[in-house]
Amino acid sequence: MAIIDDLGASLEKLPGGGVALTTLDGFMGWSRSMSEWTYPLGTACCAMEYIASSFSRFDFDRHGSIPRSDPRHCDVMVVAGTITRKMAPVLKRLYEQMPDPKWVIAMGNCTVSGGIFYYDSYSVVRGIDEIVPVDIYLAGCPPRPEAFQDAVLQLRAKIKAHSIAPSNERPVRSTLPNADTPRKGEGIAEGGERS
Amino acid sequence: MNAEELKDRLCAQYPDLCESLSIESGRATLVVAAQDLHACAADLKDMGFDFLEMLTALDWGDEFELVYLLRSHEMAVSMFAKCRVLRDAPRVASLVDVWPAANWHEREVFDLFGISFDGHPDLRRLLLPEDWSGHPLRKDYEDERIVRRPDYI
Amino acid sequence: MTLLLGMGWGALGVLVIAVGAIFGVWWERKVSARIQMRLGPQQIGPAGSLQMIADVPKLLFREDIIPARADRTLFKLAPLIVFAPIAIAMVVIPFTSGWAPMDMSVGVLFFLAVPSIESIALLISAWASHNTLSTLGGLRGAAQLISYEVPRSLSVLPLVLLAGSLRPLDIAQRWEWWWFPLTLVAFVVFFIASLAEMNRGPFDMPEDESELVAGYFADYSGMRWAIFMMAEYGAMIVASLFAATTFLGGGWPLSGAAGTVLMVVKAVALVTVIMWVKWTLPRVRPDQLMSFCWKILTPLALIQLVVVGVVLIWL
Amino acid sequence: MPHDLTVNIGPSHPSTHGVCNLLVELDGEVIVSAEPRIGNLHRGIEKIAENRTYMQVIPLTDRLDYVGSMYSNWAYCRAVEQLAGIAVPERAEYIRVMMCELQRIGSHMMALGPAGSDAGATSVYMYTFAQRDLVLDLFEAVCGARLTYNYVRPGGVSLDLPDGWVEQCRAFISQLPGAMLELDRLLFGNVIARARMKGIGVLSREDAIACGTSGPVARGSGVDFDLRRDDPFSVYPRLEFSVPLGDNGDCYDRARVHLFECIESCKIIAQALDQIEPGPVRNDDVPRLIAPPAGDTYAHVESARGSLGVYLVSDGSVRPYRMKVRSPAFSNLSVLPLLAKGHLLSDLVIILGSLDPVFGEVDR
Repeated sequence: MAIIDDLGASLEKLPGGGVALTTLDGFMGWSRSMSEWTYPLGTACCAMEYIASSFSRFDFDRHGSIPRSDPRHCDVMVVAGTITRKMAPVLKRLYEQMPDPKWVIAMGNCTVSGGIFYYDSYSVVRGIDEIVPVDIYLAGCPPRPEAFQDAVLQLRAKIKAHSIAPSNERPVRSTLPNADTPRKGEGIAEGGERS
Repeated sequence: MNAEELKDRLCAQYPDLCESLSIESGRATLVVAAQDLHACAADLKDMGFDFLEMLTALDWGDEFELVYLLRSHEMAVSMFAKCRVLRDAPRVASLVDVWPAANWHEREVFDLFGISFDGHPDLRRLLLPEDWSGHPLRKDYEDERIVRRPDYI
Repeated sequence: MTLLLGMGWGALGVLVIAVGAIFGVWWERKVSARIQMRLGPQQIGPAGSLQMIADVPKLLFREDIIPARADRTLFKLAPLIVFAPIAIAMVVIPFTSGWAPMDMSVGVLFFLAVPSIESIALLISAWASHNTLSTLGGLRGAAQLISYEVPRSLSVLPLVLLAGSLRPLDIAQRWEWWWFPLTLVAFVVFFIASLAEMNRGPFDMPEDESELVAGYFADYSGMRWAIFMMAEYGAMIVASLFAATTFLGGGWPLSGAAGTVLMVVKAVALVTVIMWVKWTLPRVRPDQLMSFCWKILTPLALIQLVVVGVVLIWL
Repeated sequence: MPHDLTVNIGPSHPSTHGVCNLLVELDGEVIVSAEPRIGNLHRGIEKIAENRTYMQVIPLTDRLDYVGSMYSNWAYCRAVEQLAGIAVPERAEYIRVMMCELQRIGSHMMALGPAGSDAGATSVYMYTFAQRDLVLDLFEAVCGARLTYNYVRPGGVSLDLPDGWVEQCRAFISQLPGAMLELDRLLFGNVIARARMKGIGVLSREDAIACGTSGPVARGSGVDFDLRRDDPFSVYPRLEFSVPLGDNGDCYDRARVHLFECIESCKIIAQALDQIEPGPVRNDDVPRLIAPPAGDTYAHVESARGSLGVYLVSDGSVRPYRMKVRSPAFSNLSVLPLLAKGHLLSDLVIILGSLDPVFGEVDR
């Protein structure tokens, strides 16, 4: 773990450390979330959409997120494409090469569950969560670049919730609607009249 | 040149091949015995079939069938050559010295069907990891990690 | 006393380079975005200019990975050795007419000599990482840096001849407008050799992204890697400042504070051109790089030197 | 020859164009041997196809050559049509030709861009990708997907062209040749790019044929072989186009063949747009469960990477007995050890890029 995380653990025990911790925590969360550098582990079709999302039309750099080809320099590993059993040790190893704190986006159905290759395939890994921990599951075969950008923005909320103090986890505030939020137009279907 | 003309020409040039020639799905098809494969391939190459387009195998239970798709750029025609080997002794001569293109194709067939090619310079698994056991494209391949799709039909 | 003063100015140089690098990275992201029909960073600060405020603390507090088989001491030392010479070289640059942080009688020599320590640092970082791709990058980098020292040094000599002094201050003070057309070839040679010295495209084989992934600093993470990046941008800034003060006449035609501002504008323009070149041109191959250095740049610099010498005799 | 450095490149590396693992033996920076180790994306599509009905296989073929999905769709559907004797309406054939020529442009953009970015000119990739995005817009309008289309079906195509598509397509093909010529000046006219690509990775005409290469790789070496002309299928005989050839078989010629093929594709699309007539786009007699008579067939199309064929064997049931994909990228990649030998490590990525492999298709 990085120095700041040790600092967080020791600050917690100090009297008055909580105030400093909260400030530091907020700043680090912001800093980490605003600069998500992605490591593309592009294997198949999804890699095309990953490339598209960092290129001219969708331009990922707008969000401060740049692709780097060296896992040592990256925060978020984007597994884009099918992972086979031959590739699985490589994925594991690349994940271990990344410095903490690190996050993983499983991009595309193949990485979520095996997708179209779930049944009858002898060589496909059924979901990369068998190998590495996954933070964001992004469905689609392949997901559109907009969907991928949304995944990165969702991850932002998750990173902000991550605290440098071990006992200080906060709930993730997502921009997605909660389950009990009424959907648009729901009243019309039930009430039959526009309010 | 179409398949009929090719068949006639092959017959004229190699009368002993004539009875094993037929036309299937629009292409001249030559059925060869496993022991004649190499000599026959060399003959076909001399005739102008300089391009090995595809090589694959089929699992017919107690026999494997090797399918070679050959093409001649000069004559602008393609033909099949087929050869059967017994499942118990899946060995056949390698054609790498005739068509270098056969190199990776034969490794792939070795990998997925377990057919050995005698005289291949570097016969190793190509697609699957080196430590894989079994040959998945055989019809009787079993692997406990495969999830079978429920049959809806 | 001189030593203490030098250290003080060196520390200030570090600060200037750090701030310069932060904005340099933003500027590069914007310039490359413009070239590539993109927008670049947008969310933090006006036009994303404070993006690095988020990036730097993140990098600072990443886990610091040292590979198991690395040489730990050298591994930790290398980023410092890369960075230090650039900060040191900065102290001889005359910022306004008549003032430089350190007024050295052999300032030009000092400026050319100190950054060559970098080649050792590249080798150290490559060797210490215990990584084949890094080693290749480090070897390429060392060869490239040592070779391009020659045309780079030769290209400054015409100015030294014209000014009759090795003091950058003298060069800046005695600069006249007709020096520029006279030393144009030398300026171009200096510019190209500086690109190679700072491992910028099209001469960035040591850190060649498409084959060596990141070259000699492939195994550095977090802040140590950031120091490498800072050194790269620092080298860009320092070389541009030096070229602006010597080849482009510093603040000419203005003087005083306005002159300093104009000098910085010239330097920024040069930095922009460096980025423009990087994002436009393909990368050359190591052997082509060497033959370009020895067969084209070095003879050109020598011819320029002779021309300036003849002009001086004729004058 | 003594050599003491073994470099392992990949499988996750910025310029291996996928998941290729290259084991390179170096003597200094000179390559003694380079061995591609493929199979990192081997998903067993051929085995899965044996457990799917003929219709259900089409989405699988999308994932083979994911840069040019239309080709695998088409090759597979042609095989099914040949096996089951399904007729295809003429309009559908024209639409297929147009889609595949658009796909060729889109796919070649993924070859030309990396030709620049492997050499270090990243911006070129952005420019070509912008053109590719325009192609994807056209596909999206037709079938709703950007990459995996599932558009070509046995007996036709799934949907007719939407309103306004023809105008959008005409606008695209009218601006493309200009953009291509600009790219030609930007990339192939550049001194450094020429120095990096000319004379690198020379594939002789004899080797190109003997090693089974096809498509732009073979044509870069001067092999005058194009299935669209030499083994005509669909409505290609009614369309006029030329086949650009290279002279030297080096990386420069291979990359440049891609560029001129894009311009030829524009001509083909323009002719097809002129000739296409209204009519049905799908043979409505095709059942959902196709059970072709027992037998085998081989159908091919000229894909962006070369001769792409599907060898399909039926035993009379509703599922293919065996499906084998003859992948051009597989054969093209197999010449890499031959090409790389004796060159520098820096040339390796350019050589690999010029072969334009797509690993979904290489590994299947």
